Amino acid sequence: MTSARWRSTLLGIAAPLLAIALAVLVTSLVLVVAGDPVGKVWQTLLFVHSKEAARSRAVVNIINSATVYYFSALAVAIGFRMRLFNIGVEGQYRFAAFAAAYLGASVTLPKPLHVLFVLVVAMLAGALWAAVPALLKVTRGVSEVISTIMLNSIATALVAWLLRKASAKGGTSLNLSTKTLPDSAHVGGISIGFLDTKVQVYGLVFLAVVAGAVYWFAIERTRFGFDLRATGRSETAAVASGVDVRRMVVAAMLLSGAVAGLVGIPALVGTAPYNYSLSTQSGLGFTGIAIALLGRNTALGIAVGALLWAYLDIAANPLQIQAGVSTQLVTIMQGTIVLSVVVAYELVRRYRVSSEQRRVAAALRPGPAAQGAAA
Amino acid sequence: MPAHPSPVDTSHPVEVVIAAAAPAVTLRGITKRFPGVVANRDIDIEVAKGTVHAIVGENGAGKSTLMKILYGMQKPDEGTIAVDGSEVVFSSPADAIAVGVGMVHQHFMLADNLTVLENVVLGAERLHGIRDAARTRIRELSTAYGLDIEPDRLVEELGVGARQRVEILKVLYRGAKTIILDEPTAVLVPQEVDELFDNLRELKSEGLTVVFISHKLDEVLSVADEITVIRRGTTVATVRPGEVDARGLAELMVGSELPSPETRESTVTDQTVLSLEHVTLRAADGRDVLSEVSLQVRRGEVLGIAGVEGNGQSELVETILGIRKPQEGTIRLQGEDITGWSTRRRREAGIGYVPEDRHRHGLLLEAPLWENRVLGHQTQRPNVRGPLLDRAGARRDTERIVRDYDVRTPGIDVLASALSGGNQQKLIVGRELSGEPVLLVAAHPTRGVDVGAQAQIWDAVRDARAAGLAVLLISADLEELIGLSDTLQVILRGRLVAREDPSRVTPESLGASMTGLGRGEGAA
Amino acid sequence: MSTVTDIPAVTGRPLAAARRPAWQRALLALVGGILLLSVVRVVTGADELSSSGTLSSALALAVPIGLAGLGGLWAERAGVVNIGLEGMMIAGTFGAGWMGYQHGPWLGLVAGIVFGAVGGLLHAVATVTFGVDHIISGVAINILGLGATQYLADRLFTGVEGGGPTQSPQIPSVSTFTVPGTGWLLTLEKHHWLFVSDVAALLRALTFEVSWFTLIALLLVIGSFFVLWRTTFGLRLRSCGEDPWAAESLGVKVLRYKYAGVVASGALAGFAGAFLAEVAANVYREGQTGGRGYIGLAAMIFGNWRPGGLAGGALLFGYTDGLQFRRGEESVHALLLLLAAGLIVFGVVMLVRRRALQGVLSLLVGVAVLVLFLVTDSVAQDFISMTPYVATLLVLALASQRLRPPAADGVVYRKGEGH
Amino acid sequence: GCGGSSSPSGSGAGAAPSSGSSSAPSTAGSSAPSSGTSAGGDLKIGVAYDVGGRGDQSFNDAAAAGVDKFKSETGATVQEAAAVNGESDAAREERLTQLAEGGYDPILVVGFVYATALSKVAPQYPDTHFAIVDSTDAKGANIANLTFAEDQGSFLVGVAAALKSKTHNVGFVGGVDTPLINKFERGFKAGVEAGKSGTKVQVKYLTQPPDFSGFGDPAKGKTAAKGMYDAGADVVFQAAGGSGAGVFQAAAAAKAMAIGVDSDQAKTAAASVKSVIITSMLKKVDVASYDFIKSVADGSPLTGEKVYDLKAGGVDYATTGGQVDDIKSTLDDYKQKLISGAITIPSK
Ligand SMILES: Nc1ncnc2c1ncn2[C@@H]1O[C@H](COP(=O)(O)OP(=O)(O)OP(=O)(O)O)[C@@H](O)[C@H]1O
Ligand SMILES: Nc1ncnc2c1ncn2[C@@H]1O[C@H](COP(=O)(O)OP(=O)(O)OP(=O)(O)O)[C@@H](O)[C@H]1O
Ligand SMILES: [Mg+2]
Ligand SMILES: [Mg+2]
Repeated sequence: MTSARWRSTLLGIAAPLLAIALAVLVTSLVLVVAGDPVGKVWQTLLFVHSKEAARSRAVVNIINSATVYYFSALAVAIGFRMRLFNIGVEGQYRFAAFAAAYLGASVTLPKPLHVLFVLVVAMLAGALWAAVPALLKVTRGVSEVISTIMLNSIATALVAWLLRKASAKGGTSLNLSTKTLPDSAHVGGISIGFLDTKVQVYGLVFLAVVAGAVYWFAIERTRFGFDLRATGRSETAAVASGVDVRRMVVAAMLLSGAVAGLVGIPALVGTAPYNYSLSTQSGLGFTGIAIALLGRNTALGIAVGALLWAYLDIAANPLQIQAGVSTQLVTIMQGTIVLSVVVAYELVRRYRVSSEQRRVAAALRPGPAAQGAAA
Repeated sequence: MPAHPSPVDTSHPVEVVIAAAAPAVTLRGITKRFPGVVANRDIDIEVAKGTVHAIVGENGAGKSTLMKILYGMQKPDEGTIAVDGSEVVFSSPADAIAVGVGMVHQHFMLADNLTVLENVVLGAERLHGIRDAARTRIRELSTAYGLDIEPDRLVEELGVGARQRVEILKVLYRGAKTIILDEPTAVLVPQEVDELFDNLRELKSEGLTVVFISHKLDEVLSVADEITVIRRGTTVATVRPGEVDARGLAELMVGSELPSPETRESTVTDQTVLSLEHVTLRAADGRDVLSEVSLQVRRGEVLGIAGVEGNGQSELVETILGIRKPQEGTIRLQGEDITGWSTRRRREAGIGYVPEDRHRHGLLLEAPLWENRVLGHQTQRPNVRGPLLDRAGARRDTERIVRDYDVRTPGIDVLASALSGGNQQKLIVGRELSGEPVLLVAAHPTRGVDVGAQAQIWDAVRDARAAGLAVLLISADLEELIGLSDTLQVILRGRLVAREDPSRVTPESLGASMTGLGRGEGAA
Repeated sequence: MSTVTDIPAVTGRPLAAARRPAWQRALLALVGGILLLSVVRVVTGADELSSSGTLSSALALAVPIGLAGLGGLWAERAGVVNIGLEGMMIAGTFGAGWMGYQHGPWLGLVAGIVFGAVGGLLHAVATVTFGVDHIISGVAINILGLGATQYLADRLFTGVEGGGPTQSPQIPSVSTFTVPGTGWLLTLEKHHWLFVSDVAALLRALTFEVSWFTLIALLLVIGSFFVLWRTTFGLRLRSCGEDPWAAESLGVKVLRYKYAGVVASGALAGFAGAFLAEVAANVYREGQTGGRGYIGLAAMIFGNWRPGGLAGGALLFGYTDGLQFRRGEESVHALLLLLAAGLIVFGVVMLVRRRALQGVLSLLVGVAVLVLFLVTDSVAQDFISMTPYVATLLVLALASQRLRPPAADGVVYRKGEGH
Repeated sequence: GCGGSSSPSGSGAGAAPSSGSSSAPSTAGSSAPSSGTSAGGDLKIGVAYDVGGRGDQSFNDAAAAGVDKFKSETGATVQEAAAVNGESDAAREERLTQLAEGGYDPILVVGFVYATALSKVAPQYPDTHFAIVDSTDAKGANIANLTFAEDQGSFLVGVAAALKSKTHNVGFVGGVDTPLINKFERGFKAGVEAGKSGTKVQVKYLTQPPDFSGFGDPAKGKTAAKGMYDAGADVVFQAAGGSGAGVFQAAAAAKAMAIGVDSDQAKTAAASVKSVIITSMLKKVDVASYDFIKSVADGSPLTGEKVYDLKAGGVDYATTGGQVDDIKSTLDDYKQKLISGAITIPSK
């Protein structure tokens, strides 16, 4: 048994390693074909020649980016676990970030409450925006794929309009932004002692960790999670087992939207300029889909995926500045990694099956004791 | 070409008498391994031309796997296949079809959203095209073999019997000379079985060869010319019907007695557990699917519902389970009106459910066995504690079910999809009888289950009934229905049309009243 | 026991034979639609609602979406979900730009198709050969399509006269055709008569300066229907999307058909890209697809995985999208009347069917929209850009949706491992 | 990002600017060996572009042209990096930090989206000279804010449009509905009103932020312009970046007039549409960037707000093709009035 366990751990590690090897190979090939400096690129990507300070900054930036990605991917994963395809995280988080920034700046509250208020507003707003496709699906049977795609664009127009109405900017500024959140709504950053940098990790990184833990627990250990997964695996069987699928659709969508609402918050309350503006990060919802899939919709897998993604994003700058290679290489690598990971898992799966068959064949030889259906 | 058995083969207890002509099919030394399981081990079978050759064996014995190998769907790890005396290697069913082998799978191989015509011509378009010529040919075949198939219907509109006939038509359309039927009778009523057997005899008389799998041993004895018994993946005997009776065959298979479904003494009480009052269910287009159904099941009673498939049984079951909401009428459980209750609440109140389609309604095929133990009992001990799953409790109880119901599996962490059909069924029955249900709604509880396991399931149902369980039983196996039921009702086109006394009715007369021809006492 | 004979059978539906054939229903819907639109146009005086300009814009905007949707159709009918349409479309715009500026629009089209097909091939290798989850592969292809074309554009267009890392040099125009002797249609249209002028406008949009690519695209819709529903090849391909194990059991080489479907899908998405680069514009431009691949996917679902339906979805989107560019404030305002009418009718229908909540809600919203229409006389710029998205959602919400995706759509199929 | 865009978020933009970008080898990040010897030859210039970067045929390119000009005169070293679509402030900050850390000085920052990042980075490198194009949001002793009076330039082409229009109906196509492009619109409208009172102005923005695809979607540009021409306009001014090509196409198809933006597009647009471009609103980012670098090289670095308006020669209208020659005197009249302050354009 122990040797079998060994084998399975080994195979478990084999898949990601194989994936990375594949991705490195393909990317190097692209570089060679395009005539870019392969060695230099890899050295840059691994921060080989970077200054200590740059490396430290990179670590912090990776953690920060990953935090944001994590919420987004988690939001997507909640839907995926029951085969609900929420492409609308993009619209949900932007709507929520705006609402939280705007309402957060218009109330006066003591410190911890104010932060809580911002978080609650964000989650409610995200859930509200997600409620539309949920209700359309359960009452009118509208596919959530269509409705969320449409609602992303509607959110864009709506938020653009609201932002124009609410903008505190004026004069010569060419930006639009909500009012700055007061100090009481800020969440201080965390300095990591041994890292030589002034850049700080978002205070809300803990919220991401908590969200991941709650997600894992809720999905794997609770009745609700069981119902959710059962619905994803077989809707018909879930219905027969007493799951109210419509209610699950609404619940999953609202939860997904609430988590999506958090996507914009770490940056909003964690760093200047503490507002929502035209330069606020966009596109996170789509990144979330890729990362959720990369992480196979598990809490830990998504965390690894988010860190990897963030790492490549962060590497884009030195790649341009130090290696002189266009940043699109990073996009190509990200795409390649997503494919490599899944292909690697499939190859390992096939290997596992065939080696299992060989094992059975070998076990059969000794004698009639090993006969039979159960091996 | 080795048309005769190799001298190495001496393991057959009963030697096959080899006909003068080359056998239709010869399988030699077939071995097939799956992860964790050896499905076939060194199998030897020879099927003579123009005969009906039956293959019997326990659930998971490896019958379906063997047939899939013969049909080119799976590659054997070892061994050879010869058709008409010449050795062949199949890399896909196309190769098998090309040498005249056709197969009817038990889990229908039909695309629901395509028409009968499309399903039939698929892959054989070169014969008569895909339009009028093909339609004509299908009508011809349908008439010639009395299959009663309308080519332009969507398959999803067909009942199981009709689907079975479409499957047979598919094989005939391709002009197969050797036809494999994997449990073709499991879903048929006796009349349909008879018709099928008439067809088989007709095919045989035209020189075709039929390979036939079934768990119903008397059927096998009545139709087969030769019977091969498979146990635990390997051939243990080949016999002729005259040489052995059902009991002997069962002993060859499992080494146990042929059980009977008869219920001994009545345990019926006068406490009503389930009652339906004038329940009417309408389809989306406004037609009645169930009309004015009233019935009662009492503690300790098994109420059997007889009927040809597609007459509202599924809808009745789903209405009782709360999956469908009736437009009119009341449903009561132990006196309480549960008409408005959700499925979850009904199941919590003690309704167990063995669904007719285990793959769609009974299992999470991609989940391990222990999670399947939880399914349908997500709110009950030992699966959960409050809102949390109790993994240890669920696992322990799954192991109990595997032990008590003899589910043949390498462990409780394998996926449900890796179990053979019969073993999946045993798991479901075990699960639904756990946790002391007050009512069991069972649709075809022993479908596809071997004789040994069937007996275990019957015993389990009887024991639970004696302990006060009320059972609503739906089955296409009329022996089972008559044997287990305390009361029998016949459903026809959504209505309960007759009440029969199980102690007096015969399968034949019951079958007649199911098709609306028989005479019984009128019932509302 | 004599009562049973007159009870209808439970299985089986009301026979389809009682209904009109599909083309008749489509024609009826078309005439009804035009009439309705015409009435609203006359009532509101918003002539752009059915001007030939609006309709030809609608067509031009609908073609790339429809082609992408058609791409989705081919893949999903073969059982492979293709969310990578956007990436394949991007590849198509690049191919068209790269080949088109050097060798003219027709070779550009070929290159666009080939580039899209390469994307499809990659998707096929991942999903069919390696059994990778279809969504993952599609997402990866979208990322790769974006990254690879940007990388290549940077390499190939930089320093070329008129080109740069984000755009190709100018591509020569695709020629158009005009049916001769149809000038009177314009005259008729200008009269703004009820129905007659609208039909004239429609005919003019279809006969005046129509790009050859548009014509090919229309033929592809019809051709796809013919190939998928009327040929052996199509039957086999669809069977792979409905039940690959059944198909396999009849000797259909499922993998081969899945490959064919997915590669064709990529080719069609590539065509969509080429259309964007060569007809809708005259250059390849980074980001030019602007999410149209996703909209195409939505159109395909909207159209219930059928060519006619998806064409309808694409046209609806194209029409409402085009309308916002045609005196949008006024035209979209006129649409409000249409919407109010739709909601009120829907509300009444729901009430008749005794679905009180939905009925009342719909009536209330309908009346509110009507009031909004009456008290305002234009829609603010800010909201006009939402028109196609809101319209699509509303149509979906009001139309009863009986979606029927191919039964094995998105299911990972492995040879010989069916249940 | 999938539904997003990849277009300049900073400015409505046009084709390649006049000064020398097409001749310069424009591989991002190239650091050509110094050949010149004049003052500034040892300068290490850092440039952070907005999305699209060098070669976007838009205002990034205009900035690049100024840098190239300086480089060819002096042989200075140049290090460039471009923004990624929809990225975070942290990513922008990191880009600027890397340039500053690498010893690049001066550092030219293109686009208002960098404002937040710059206001964090600049104080950390007090000895480095920064300039930001199109923003006054980031202030500091070592920051120059290079902004343009786009409204003034747009005013002039607005006058031209009004005078050239025979239908008294003109159009404005904005790429993305941002304050920057709104500024073009305001100036244009005021100019049209001044040129011929009562002239109708149709306005359409292609997308709403943060969907910046409106700067790179010629299909939408074409549809919008066609709609305007069909509705009676005969001149359309585009401030829509890459989408502008579609506007020109529509103009050519309608045999009507169009006005370019940022650079002299009658020179750089495709041959088939050159003749429809009667003038262009020039926004001379190349001049501003050159000026800034030069000021650092000369030892008197620019800081604070520097507005490139008509007076400073930062904006203007183009005369290529001679189609506005007949009204040149009127236009120049207005130019003087704008410079003198006799005419002001409302800022809202
Ligand atoms: N594709 C597969 N992967 C793994 N195991 C399989 C597969 N197919 C069959 N098996 C296993 O092989 C054994 C034989 O299965 P098979 O279906 O041939 O049995 P059977 O005789 O048809 O049983 P039943 O009477 O229940 O239909 C079973 O233990 C089954 O679990
Ligand atoms: N890919 C697979 N992985 C694991 N198990 C599989 C796989 N394919 C089939 N099986 C299982 O192996 C068994 C053999 O499959 P088969 O189609 O022959 O069903 P069957 O034994 O005929 O079932 P039934 O008794 O209901 O007719 C089935 O129970 C099936 O679920
Ligand atoms: Mg079997
Ligand atoms: Mg079986």
